[in-house]
Amino acid sequence: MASISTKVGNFSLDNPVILASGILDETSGSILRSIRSGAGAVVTKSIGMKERKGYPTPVISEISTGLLNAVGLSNPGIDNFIEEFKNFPEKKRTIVSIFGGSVEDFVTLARKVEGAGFDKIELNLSCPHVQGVGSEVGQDADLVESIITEIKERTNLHIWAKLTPNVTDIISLAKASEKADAYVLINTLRATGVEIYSRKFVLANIVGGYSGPGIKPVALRAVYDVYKETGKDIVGVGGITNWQDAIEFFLVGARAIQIGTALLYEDYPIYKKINNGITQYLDSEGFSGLDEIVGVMVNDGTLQGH
Amino acid sequence: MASISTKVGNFSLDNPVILASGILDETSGSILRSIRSGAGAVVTKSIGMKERKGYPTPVISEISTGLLNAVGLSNPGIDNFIEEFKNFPEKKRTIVSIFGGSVEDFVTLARKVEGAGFDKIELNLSCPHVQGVGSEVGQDADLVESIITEIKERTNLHIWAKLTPNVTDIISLAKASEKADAYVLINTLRATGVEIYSRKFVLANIVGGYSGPGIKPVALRAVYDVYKETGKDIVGVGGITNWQDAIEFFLVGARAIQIGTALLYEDYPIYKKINNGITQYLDSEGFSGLDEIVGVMVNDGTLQGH
Amino acid sequence: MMVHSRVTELVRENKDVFTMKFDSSITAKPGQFLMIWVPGGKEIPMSLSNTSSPPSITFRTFGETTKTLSRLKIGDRVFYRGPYGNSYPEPSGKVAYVGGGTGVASLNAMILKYRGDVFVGARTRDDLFLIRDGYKIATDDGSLGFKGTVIDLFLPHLSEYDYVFVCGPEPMVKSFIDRVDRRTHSKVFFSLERLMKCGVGICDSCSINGYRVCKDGTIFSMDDVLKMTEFGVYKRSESGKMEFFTNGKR
Amino acid sequence: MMVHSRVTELVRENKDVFTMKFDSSITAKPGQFLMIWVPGGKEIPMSLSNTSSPPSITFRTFGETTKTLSRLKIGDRVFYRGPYGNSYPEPSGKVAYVGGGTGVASLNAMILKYRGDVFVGARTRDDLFLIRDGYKIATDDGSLGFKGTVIDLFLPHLSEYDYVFVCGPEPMVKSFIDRVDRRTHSKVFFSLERLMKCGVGICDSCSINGYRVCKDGTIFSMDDVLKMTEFGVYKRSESGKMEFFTNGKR
Ligand SMILES: Cc1cc2nc3c(=O)[nH]c(=O)nc-3n(C[C@H](O)[C@H](O)[C@H](O)COP(=O)(O)OP(=O)(O)OC[C@H]3O[C@@H](n4cnc5c(N)ncnc54)[C@H](O)[C@@H]3O)c2cc1C
Ligand SMILES: Cc1cc2nc3c(=O)[nH]c(=O)nc-3n(C[C@H](O)[C@H](O)[C@H](O)COP(=O)(O)OP(=O)(O)OC[C@H]3O[C@@H](n4cnc5c(N)ncnc54)[C@H](O)[C@@H]3O)c2cc1C
Ligand SMILES: Cc1cc2nc3c(=O)[nH]c(=O)nc-3n(C[C@H](O)[C@H](O)[C@H](O)COP(=O)(O)O)c2cc1C
Ligand SMILES: Cc1cc2nc3c(=O)[nH]c(=O)nc-3n(C[C@H](O)[C@H](O)[C@H](O)COP(=O)(O)O)c2cc1C
Ligand code: FES
Ligand code: FES
Repeated sequence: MASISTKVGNFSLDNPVILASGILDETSGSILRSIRSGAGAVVTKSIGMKERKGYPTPVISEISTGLLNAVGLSNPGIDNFIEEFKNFPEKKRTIVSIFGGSVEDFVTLARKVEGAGFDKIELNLSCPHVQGVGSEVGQDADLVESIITEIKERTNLHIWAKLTPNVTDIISLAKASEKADAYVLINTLRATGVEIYSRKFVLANIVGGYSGPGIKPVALRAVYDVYKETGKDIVGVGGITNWQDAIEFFLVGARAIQIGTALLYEDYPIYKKINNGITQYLDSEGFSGLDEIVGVMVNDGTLQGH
Repeated sequence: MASISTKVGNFSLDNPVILASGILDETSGSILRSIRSGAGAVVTKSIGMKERKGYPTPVISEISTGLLNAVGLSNPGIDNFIEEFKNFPEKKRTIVSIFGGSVEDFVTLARKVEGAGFDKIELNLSCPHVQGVGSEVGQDADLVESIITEIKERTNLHIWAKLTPNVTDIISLAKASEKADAYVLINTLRATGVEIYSRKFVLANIVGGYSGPGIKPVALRAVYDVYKETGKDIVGVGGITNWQDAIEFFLVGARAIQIGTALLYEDYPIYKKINNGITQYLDSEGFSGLDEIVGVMVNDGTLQGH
Repeated sequence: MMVHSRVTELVRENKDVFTMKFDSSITAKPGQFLMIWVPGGKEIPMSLSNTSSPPSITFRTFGETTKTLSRLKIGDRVFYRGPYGNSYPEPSGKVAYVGGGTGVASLNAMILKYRGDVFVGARTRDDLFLIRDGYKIATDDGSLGFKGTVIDLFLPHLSEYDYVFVCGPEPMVKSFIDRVDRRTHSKVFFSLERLMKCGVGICDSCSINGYRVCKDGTIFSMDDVLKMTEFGVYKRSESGKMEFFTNGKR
Repeated sequence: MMVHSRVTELVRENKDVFTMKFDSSITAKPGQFLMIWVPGGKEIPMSLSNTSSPPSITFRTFGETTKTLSRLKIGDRVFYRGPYGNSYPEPSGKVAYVGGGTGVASLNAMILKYRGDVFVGARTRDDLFLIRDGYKIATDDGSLGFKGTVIDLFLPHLSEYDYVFVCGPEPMVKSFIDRVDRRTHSKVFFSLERLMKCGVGICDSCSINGYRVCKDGTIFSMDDVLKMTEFGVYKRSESGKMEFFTNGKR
């Protein structure tokens, strides 16, 4: 049977299916449930310096091609987070997502996370619907570079940089993040939705992030573009709903994938379902391990087109 | 019965449903067919200085949430175009889409179009998959501004500026295009697709444009953002498949809409279907005309959120 | 997906509780809830107090959203998505319903379908609603029926029942759990309430030890609730922060 | 959506024509076509020469794509989407099939279902394929059967038939149309061929006076073809530019 273990930077995972930040990962109980249901790793909801309630409801809206959300980075704040996760048994398989408005914020958060016994973080440089943090930071290449440089210097954390697709040029942003151990591509697309009989927006915040099947072609393109240009390790995310989607991301360069919205459709069994599908694909196509297919469509000289 | 006539700049349309550039509008026969099937107006396939074959097949790929295409701006070139449309009977309802790589290209094309008896153009500043033209031009605010200024000065054409959503900041692009009579939002999203059993890209050009239902939330957000910021006339496009979608675009500021990919699902009857649906909605919601709902969700002070 | 219906009836049950019927053809099972939206305002979870046609909700006016709902007129649109959540299992044998606060609304849908003895608690007689002949009443102040909590009233009778359905505020349910013999032969099910943002199992705001009230529940067996070490100890605020209950009583 | 099947048989019909069967369970009607994809290469339209199970295509090796297809092995994957296009109407009475070039492939699916007299034309006897006993043959050089075009051979017999199905290169079809009495009692249908990029009716590359060969056709009645003022006069190059036919003959 083909091996589905993978490595992102020096982080080894039993399997490549990771829970994405913001979906069922606010509470320690739910994070454990994902790990026990077969997730290779888990990213926490993004944690900031202070407690944030997030936006009023409605914070989500299901649409035919995915999901709109404007949860608004609700989180208990780093200190409460650390308190809750004090005795958490799965710290090595948990990547703590952090967000902030400045280099200092990010460094403080990172050091606290490290102090609490975690060794991996994901930088949310890309939340599309909260002012002053998230993608407003993530669109500023210089700021991104300083954040990562500083965290690298002042901690021993393994760092993932999660980039926003809401930019003209994702390559230069990726290059600004090149000191990270891996890229996570992509966060949600800026989007909105309208209810025509009330003539009101479907999200309290009006504008939100779009996730799910509808963004997959954009995510796949981002992974392809960045992998081709940088060759760095990439975790693919955006619209992955089944194992076929996962394979597509591996083929264009992702070493692991994250799933968010698909939990809405498939719930916790999704981890095993995707992993089984990947194994069967590798077996039936004659590959002995996942690493054999990572990036083959970009590396092997079979590139078509221009 | 409520009126569905509308006005974009000083261009009056019997109805607001317009055929988008690039779908069934390469030949004069098909353009006539759309008009006779009930389109309020028609935009031609984008025409450039020289004949272009476009990319080899596959040029389209149907996916569950829409369509990927990399047709590659195939077009007969402006002179052959003008030859074919010499005696075309519906010039007033036809907006000629043009693309180029420089101010001169655009001006030359515009003047030829005007010389051929057309009075409206759409500037394709946004095709996401052809180098040197389309969105590479459209992402450069200064260039966009010069193109529009020059055409305004040297022709009497009514000008629509079609903008790319593949940018960090669509507002500043819109502002650079402010001398146009209206904005057309949006063109396709840069995207790709993979076939996992052959491990090849589904488009010969690898990267293409994503259209159809999956891009609607992004298009709606772009229209909302630009309308709120500029208040200018907007033609909404992106994923509109039925009359409900059309209403959503009107509510956030579009005065007319364009449909492309939906022709794949609904074919020529779509014009009448959407127009009937709009009329019925206006009637049953107690509006006497389309103009009463344009932008109401942005203008009427009911704005929620932040 | 958000849909809407028209209000067909809006009845005031007591000083601050209302029942609203609307002309919807949703098919829901007792115990399920809707996310009700006040356009331009919030979206809140609301149990169906009747799942047959036309369905109804029964709500107490707390804040802005429920107040707005209480002011709707016949023919107005009511917006919602759902139904969500699991439902009460089908009972057999002798059935008891134990409700406190607005928990009675959720039980009501069940009571309309399966006969049983109903135990209802409230602060005072003026807080009662959806009461029918034969209900066993407890009030904190003794203004009607038994003086004390509905748990005090019910627990001595627990062993008489094959199926017991409990719905009420978390501290009430907690005191039930704490005081019951875990080896009781009765099949006891609890409908829980937590802050809910999404209602569809993805935002984690309603989770208790990894059980999502909105999707794995709202109805849980006693075995499940016993596994929830957080239950009755702390809930989550809107930020996700743990907020400890001060006291089992309310 | 792109799918794939395995090649189960690949037969060489003559020097450059091949028939490929593949293990697909598509349900297609005679006259429909697939868009066949050579991964990493082009996608081309190809009629089904047999629509029962297993289906087949029959093709002449022109360029890269058809050559690659001709080199596939049993068990190799063949990728395609479809079936697309309308289909031949169900005939009654006396039926004639008139085919030239690879048009015979498309007619073959029909011939297998509805008996009729078959008239086939080719340049020389070596260019013939899918020929069965009783077919009426025309060759340009007279190397087999009638010397001349299949139109010359068939037209004198037109009035004997109730249904006539014609498939071949545009100049051949054009000469048929030009020479036939428009008031003929026979019901005549033409399967047309044009450059196709999308195959699903949105790119406009196959359109003739607003009729899309891929979606409104490929099969058109004589009335429709008579309305196509562009038909046989000019076709479209890959850029969409008009390209005039030099001559009705080929
Ligand atoms: C599954 C479920 C079913 C419910 N069924 C009913 C019912 O049938 N009848 C009824 O009267 N009430 C019911 N509730 C409670 C109801 O959702 C709240 O009373 C309502 O949200 C209050 O909204 P408001 O805007 O009027 O008050 P607010 O001013 O927003 O809040 C008043 C109080 O309501 C509670 N609350 C607010 N928002 C929520 C939320 N999203 N989820 C849970 N509690 C909240 C808080 O404790 C708050 O202090 C149910 C709650 C849940 C979780
Ligand atoms: C509806 C339809 C059904 C067809 N059915 C058959 C069939 O059953 N058997 C068969 O042998 N051929 C059939 N053809 C023609 C076939 O599609 C072309 O022969 C094929 O595309 C050639 O591809 P190539 O790469 O081998 O050659 P290329 O080197 O690409 O081209 C060789 C010639 O084929 C023609 N051609 C190329 N691409 C296309 C295209 N996209 N559409 C139409 N013509 C094209 C051109 O005239 C070109 O000069 C059909 C065409 C259409 C439109
Ligand atoms: C409800 C919700 C909340 C999210 N919250 C966060 C977050 O806090 N931090 C973050 O980096 N991404 C967040 N995301 C983005 C996801 O992690 C992911 O990048 C995106 O949803 C695309 O993946 P998907 O299509 O599999 O959902 C959130 C997404 C959703 C749907
Ligand atoms: C096959 C195809 C070809 C297109 N060609 C052009 C083009 O030449 N010029 C242009 O401005 N837009 C072109 N577009 C973009 C459409 O005009 C439109 O902006 C986009 O498809 C979004 O609308 P839709 O979702 O309704 O299709 C093309 C789109 C498709 C699907
Ligand atoms: S309310 Fe979101 S998970 Fe339950
Ligand atoms: S091939 Fe595209 S319209 Fe016919």
